[in-house]
Amino acid sequence: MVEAIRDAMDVMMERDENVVVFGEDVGYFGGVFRCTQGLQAKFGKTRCFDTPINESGIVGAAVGMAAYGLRPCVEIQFADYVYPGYDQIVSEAARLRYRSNADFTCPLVVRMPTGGGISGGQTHSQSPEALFTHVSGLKTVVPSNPYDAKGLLIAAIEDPDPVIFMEPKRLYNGPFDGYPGKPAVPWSKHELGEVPDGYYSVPLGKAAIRREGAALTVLAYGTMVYVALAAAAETGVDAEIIDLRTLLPLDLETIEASVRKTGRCAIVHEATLTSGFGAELCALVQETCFYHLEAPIKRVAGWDTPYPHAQEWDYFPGPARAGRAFLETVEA
Amino acid sequence: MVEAIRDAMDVMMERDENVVVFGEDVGYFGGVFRCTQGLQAKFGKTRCFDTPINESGIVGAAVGMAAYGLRPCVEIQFADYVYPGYDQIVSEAARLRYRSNADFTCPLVVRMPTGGGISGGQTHSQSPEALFTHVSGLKTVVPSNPYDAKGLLIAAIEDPDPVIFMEPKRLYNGPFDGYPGKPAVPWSKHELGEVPDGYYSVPLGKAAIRREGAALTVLAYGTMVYVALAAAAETGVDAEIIDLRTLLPLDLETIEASVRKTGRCAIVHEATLTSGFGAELCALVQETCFYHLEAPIKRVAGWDTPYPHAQEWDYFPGPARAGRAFLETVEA
Amino acid sequence: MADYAPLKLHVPEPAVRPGDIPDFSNVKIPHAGSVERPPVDADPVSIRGLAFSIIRVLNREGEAVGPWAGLLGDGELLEGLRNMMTLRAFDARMVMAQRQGKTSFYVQHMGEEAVSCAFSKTLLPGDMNFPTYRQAGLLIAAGYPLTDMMCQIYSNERDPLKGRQLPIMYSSRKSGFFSISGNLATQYIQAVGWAMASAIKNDTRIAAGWIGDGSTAESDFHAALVFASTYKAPVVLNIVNNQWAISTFQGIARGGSGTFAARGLGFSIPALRVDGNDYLAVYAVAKWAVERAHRNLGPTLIEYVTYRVGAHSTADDPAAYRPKTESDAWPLGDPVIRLKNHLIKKGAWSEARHAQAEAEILDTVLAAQKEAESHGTLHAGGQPSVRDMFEGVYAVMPPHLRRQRQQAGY
Amino acid sequence: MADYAPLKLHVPEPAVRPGDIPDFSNVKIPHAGSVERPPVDADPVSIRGLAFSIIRVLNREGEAVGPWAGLLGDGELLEGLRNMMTLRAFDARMVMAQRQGKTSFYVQHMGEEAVSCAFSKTLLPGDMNFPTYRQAGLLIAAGYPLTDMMCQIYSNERDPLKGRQLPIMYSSRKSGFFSISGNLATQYIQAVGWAMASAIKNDTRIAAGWIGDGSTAESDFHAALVFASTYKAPVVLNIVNNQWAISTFQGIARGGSGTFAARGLGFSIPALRVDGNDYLAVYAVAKWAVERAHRNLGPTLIEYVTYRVGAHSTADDPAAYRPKTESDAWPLGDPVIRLKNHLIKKGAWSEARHAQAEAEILDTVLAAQKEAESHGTLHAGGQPSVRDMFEGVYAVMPPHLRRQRQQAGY
Ligand SMILES: Cc1ncc(C[n+]2csc(CCOP(=O)(O)OP(=O)(O)O)c2C)c(N)n1
Ligand SMILES: Cc1ncc(C[n+]2csc(CCOP(=O)(O)OP(=O)(O)O)c2C)c(N)n1
Ligand SMILES: [Mg+2]
Ligand SMILES: [Mg+2]
Repeated sequence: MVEAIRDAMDVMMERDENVVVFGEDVGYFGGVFRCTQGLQAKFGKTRCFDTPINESGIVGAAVGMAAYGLRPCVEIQFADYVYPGYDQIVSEAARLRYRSNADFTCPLVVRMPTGGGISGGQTHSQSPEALFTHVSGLKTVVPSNPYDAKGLLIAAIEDPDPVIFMEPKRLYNGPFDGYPGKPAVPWSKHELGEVPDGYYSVPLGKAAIRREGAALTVLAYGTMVYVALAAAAETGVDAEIIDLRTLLPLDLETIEASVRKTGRCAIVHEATLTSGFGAELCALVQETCFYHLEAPIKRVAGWDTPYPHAQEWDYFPGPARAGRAFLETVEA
Repeated sequence: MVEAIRDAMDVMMERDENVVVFGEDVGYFGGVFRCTQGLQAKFGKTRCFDTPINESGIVGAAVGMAAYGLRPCVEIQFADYVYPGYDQIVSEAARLRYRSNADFTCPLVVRMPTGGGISGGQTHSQSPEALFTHVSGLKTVVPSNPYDAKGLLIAAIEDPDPVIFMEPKRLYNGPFDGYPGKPAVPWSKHELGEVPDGYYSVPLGKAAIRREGAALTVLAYGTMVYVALAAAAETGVDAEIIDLRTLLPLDLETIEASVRKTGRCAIVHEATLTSGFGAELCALVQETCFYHLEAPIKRVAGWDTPYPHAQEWDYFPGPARAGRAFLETVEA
Repeated sequence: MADYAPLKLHVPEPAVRPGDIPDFSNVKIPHAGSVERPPVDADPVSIRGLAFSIIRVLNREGEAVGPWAGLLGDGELLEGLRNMMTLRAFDARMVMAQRQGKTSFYVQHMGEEAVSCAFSKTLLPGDMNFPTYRQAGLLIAAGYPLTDMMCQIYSNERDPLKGRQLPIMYSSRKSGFFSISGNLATQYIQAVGWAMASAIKNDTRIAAGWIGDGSTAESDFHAALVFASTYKAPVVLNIVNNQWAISTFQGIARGGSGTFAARGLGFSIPALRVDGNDYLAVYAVAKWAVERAHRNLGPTLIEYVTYRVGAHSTADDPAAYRPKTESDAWPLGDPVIRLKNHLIKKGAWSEARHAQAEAEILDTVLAAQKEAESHGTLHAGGQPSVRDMFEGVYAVMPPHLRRQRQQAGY
Repeated sequence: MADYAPLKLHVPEPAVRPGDIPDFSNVKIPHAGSVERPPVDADPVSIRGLAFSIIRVLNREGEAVGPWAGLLGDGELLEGLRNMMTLRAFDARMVMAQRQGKTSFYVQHMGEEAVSCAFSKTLLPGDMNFPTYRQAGLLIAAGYPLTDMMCQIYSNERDPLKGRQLPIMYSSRKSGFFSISGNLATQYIQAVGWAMASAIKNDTRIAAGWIGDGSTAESDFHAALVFASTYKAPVVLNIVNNQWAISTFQGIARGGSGTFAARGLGFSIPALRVDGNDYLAVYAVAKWAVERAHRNLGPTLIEYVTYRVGAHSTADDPAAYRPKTESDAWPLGDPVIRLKNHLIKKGAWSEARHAQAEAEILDTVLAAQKEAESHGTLHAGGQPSVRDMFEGVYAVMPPHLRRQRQQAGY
């Protein structure tokens, strides 16, 4: 998925000279996850460069650049470190179009590796997507595979508004279903690991159904798509697994159609449960599908603790926890 | 309510010399809403003082002081300006106890005026409570009247962990039910406006039932408690109105008991709808009371736009909107 | 071991408080014309002293003296005077309008008019300001229509910002005036980013950042200085030191450093301090910095030493935290009177023409106000529509907002 | 009008990259003993030069010279040497343990041992460090048990932090070592807050903040300097300039200012630059600053000029961004060898005793490691419990967490 993300930036830097890429360690070195490797060599150091370690500065400078007319695509080294830049995202990027009545706009992408499963402890594992979905003016995207990652990132860079682009870092090198002990599968062995050359885009705001099913609708995104697939396989629950891809704007139509069909719904995310994005999904599903629901909607999520180091696999909502919830939901 | 809040700090500064109060304009001037008026004169300028305008500095310094053994109670001038201090709250205050295994702790209160209804536009009207309820390690409190404000703030200052204390600024000078045209009612005319002298506390984590009812459970907090009361009166819906007071930890027991009884639930908050705290409430209610629910849970909330200036009363979820939702819920 | 005395916390206090006699004897004011004027490409280290002095052009006799004088002709000075007078008249009307309930909020410039009015004239078309709420002079001097400003203040049907923003949070790309945020200091680093963008594109346009004394304490001030210093961004970083941040005197933000310009020293950014109530000095120093930026020599930091004569905004009363007569004691005088006296001294102006100009300007402002009010005020007459509240959150309205708009009945 | 040449963005680059020949000719190194030693209450303005020099004590011949020399006796120096050697041995074992999969992550100190080991000795009991992840020398020099450190690194059943934190994010209030966060720069302003608290309580304890060169760009660095300057907080603000921030050379964070110590000038905070590879110089300068703090004279900023010899952490390989032999070319030498040579020169030490000490220290470290491993490593042996994951989020577990713990089966 690293190559797909890099490729998206490469393609867009080639097509549009207003696209610039910067962040901590993204220039010469190519980023700690190597997502920008080669871009400085190819496009020069005024199009791809290292910044001082100041997330507010990175986003704030990008807001100014976007207002000028560039299309910055910046990297926050880990989602866990976005908070110093949160004010610039929430108070500035998200509201610039609105408050100026489009006199100034902010076509900006903020990329950040998200999620756990890499022994990263509490400061390299967080999934703060709900802190962005609450903010009017932002779009929030979480790809689950290389094909989507490239297409969605291209769409995000082309979008006229600020987009938070969260990259599940545990998926950088292959799909991951929650079993750290199993041999790693590279993307090259996966159908969605194939990434076409050149330009294409995956529209923001459209979900994808990863598994059709009749017994239960599962809403997931990022790494949890694979956890949900594994849980469905293990439990034998005939789940319809929806990969949301974009959290905001949300593809409620696809969700609604599925829940109306299955009558049951479970939601899986890695972020902390309380006030996580699952809460919004749950609220929307019960608002729109109340009379079709045959069982309570279940949320499977990270516990309401910081992300621990030693207990990572007790924290991580893996297939066992998801499967249990699926069974409880279909049996309820 | 201003006096009640000031009184709480006064009482605690008197009882415990480790309580210190600071923030922008809180010293000599006594705060832009006058919540700290007189404290510097009474306790001296090392116990109550003005700070540089740097919200990260205010919270960060307070974290250091709390780790030392003080009990800082700091003011963020408006909740809209908490974002520069968000990293210190989320990454530091909230996690200090956990990450150090209680080697260091963070008994800290962050007070902030919240909510709209004062023609404050997008930067003096926000209700960002959901950005705190998602963060493990924090407690979040929203009082709705002077009695509670004093008792809850005292409990917050005494609490061994960081507490976000959000003061609905539209309630500072009296209850407000959403009708800006009606003559203002002062707290002195309201039963909960009476504040006993001296020390007392209202425990964190306990809701209060403001109106008993059989037809519908309404979950509200802050200003929305009065909006809900007005909506119930206007529509004649026999609503049980629960004032949550503390959002986290939440008094789920009281909520559950009520919804089991009424079979219907509506939630009212001023914050932007999507990923607001109402989503979590909705998720919890449907998880715990699914088989008792006779209608979809409705959320009445601020729209998913920044808080506008001219259209304030179209944005504000007033009694008309709430009443419509109540009727729809009981008639569904 | 612990043979040290107990520690004590130092909490800075202003020299005087309500009831005291105002005292500015600690403000050291060099003679007009006494401060050197280095070349724009001077080594920042060699001009460190400029961060601790005050560059002044107009002396007590109303003459323009010294190496920073002589840049502006009479026509330009008269225009400057007119702009400052317009801003002052505009302020007076809008403060009154707020009191009359025609709007919710206003911020005036009394005493600080020279800063934004003179600065505006140093920029080239296309250059971009990132202002705070106290630089409306930039708009007025750039010829932005007073009526449009007032329509924004009234949040009426002609409000260019559709009622979405707090009064005075103008935006005008055309006039080189970036959308005001209301969040302090955020725009300072954005100015640097905008300037970096211009340099990336090999453009010739430059940016100007604006911040108040109190707001230099904000962290984005640091971000701006770090980025500006590292990438040598073509930006002028302005600090308006009007001595107060709401109720808080400048000593709380400044700490031990004596001046705000000093902050530049840590970054080797040339830092100059200027008499902010001296139209000629402001123009000269700003021009110097703007020239540096246009010549790709990098950022400059300027501290304008001035005084906030009025309240912070219509929401406060300064009598609660400073002596009522403090503004009269301010040793740098009034910018309008000083420029007026200079022009009279030069024979280019007279008391009579000044009185006449005042009347004309008031007429112009009143006419603009009448026109603006014909389109409504905050609670009366023409209003922005509720639809406008839902528009513009995104370029294309997403489904959930469309649903909400429908729910709202629009 | 636009007769200006197109602007260009300046993006700083290190002098050399992989494949180039290392070159530190731009690092100006004053002779040992050549920099003045002002009184601790000197006017910060009068000592601005110290922010642009390098205070050094040990000369090439291994002698301690100049006004900053003479503070430490042989016993103290030998203890310092032992601490640095212990830290180095500890690092080597833990880097290996990480490679062996016994833990997930490690950060070593190679080349920078003098900074934290010497600093530690200048503090009094009760003083509090707010360290980054690269100051384990503070713990070792304070006598914190190696085994406890290792148990934390292994996240095992004896981990004092119960497996919750990333390896090396130690916490020890008793040893004056504040809980490490992992978020850069946040602890700098916390150190100032802690120091303010001590001053508020009329205590005698002081604080020390720690930050890396790259992290000075973070905004909390500014918050710390503003608060420290305003309230004259009794705090020592340490900047460890080890030339690199992961792959980013110090020029990106530093910008045009030449040094990091220069940042203090903007706040009138005394700022000193010191040879970070010279145990005696580090001790002397730190002691000066600690003395200032204890005497209520306010904050001091110190830049330790050193070099990160190893990788940033076990997660990167510096060969990708700098010449492999760059560390050999570093002109300030190795702190262990320099102190060893000094002691030999003084006749207090010998090659043989050094070799023997090395062996002893290795034994001690190995014994500690064996003991630690008997309590488990990250994926084997004794583990912290899952209950521990749910504990300590709050002082008292709230109902929702209790429910979650039960759901998890604990
Ligand atoms: C982030 C943030 N914090 C606090 C405020 C509230 N506030 C508005 S203006 C002001 C004082 C600013 O003072 P200064 O920078 O000196 O500017 P001046 O008003 O004097 O022009 C404060 C604290 C804000 N708008 N934004
Ligand atoms: C807020 C934040 N942003 C980014 C990071 C990722 N990060 C960890 S260490 C580091 C480099 C720090 O360099 P420096 O301050 O020079 O310290 P050194 O590692 O050299 O000791 C970065 C960018 C982080 N931990 N926190
Ligand atoms: Mg000011
Ligand atoms: Mg470094």
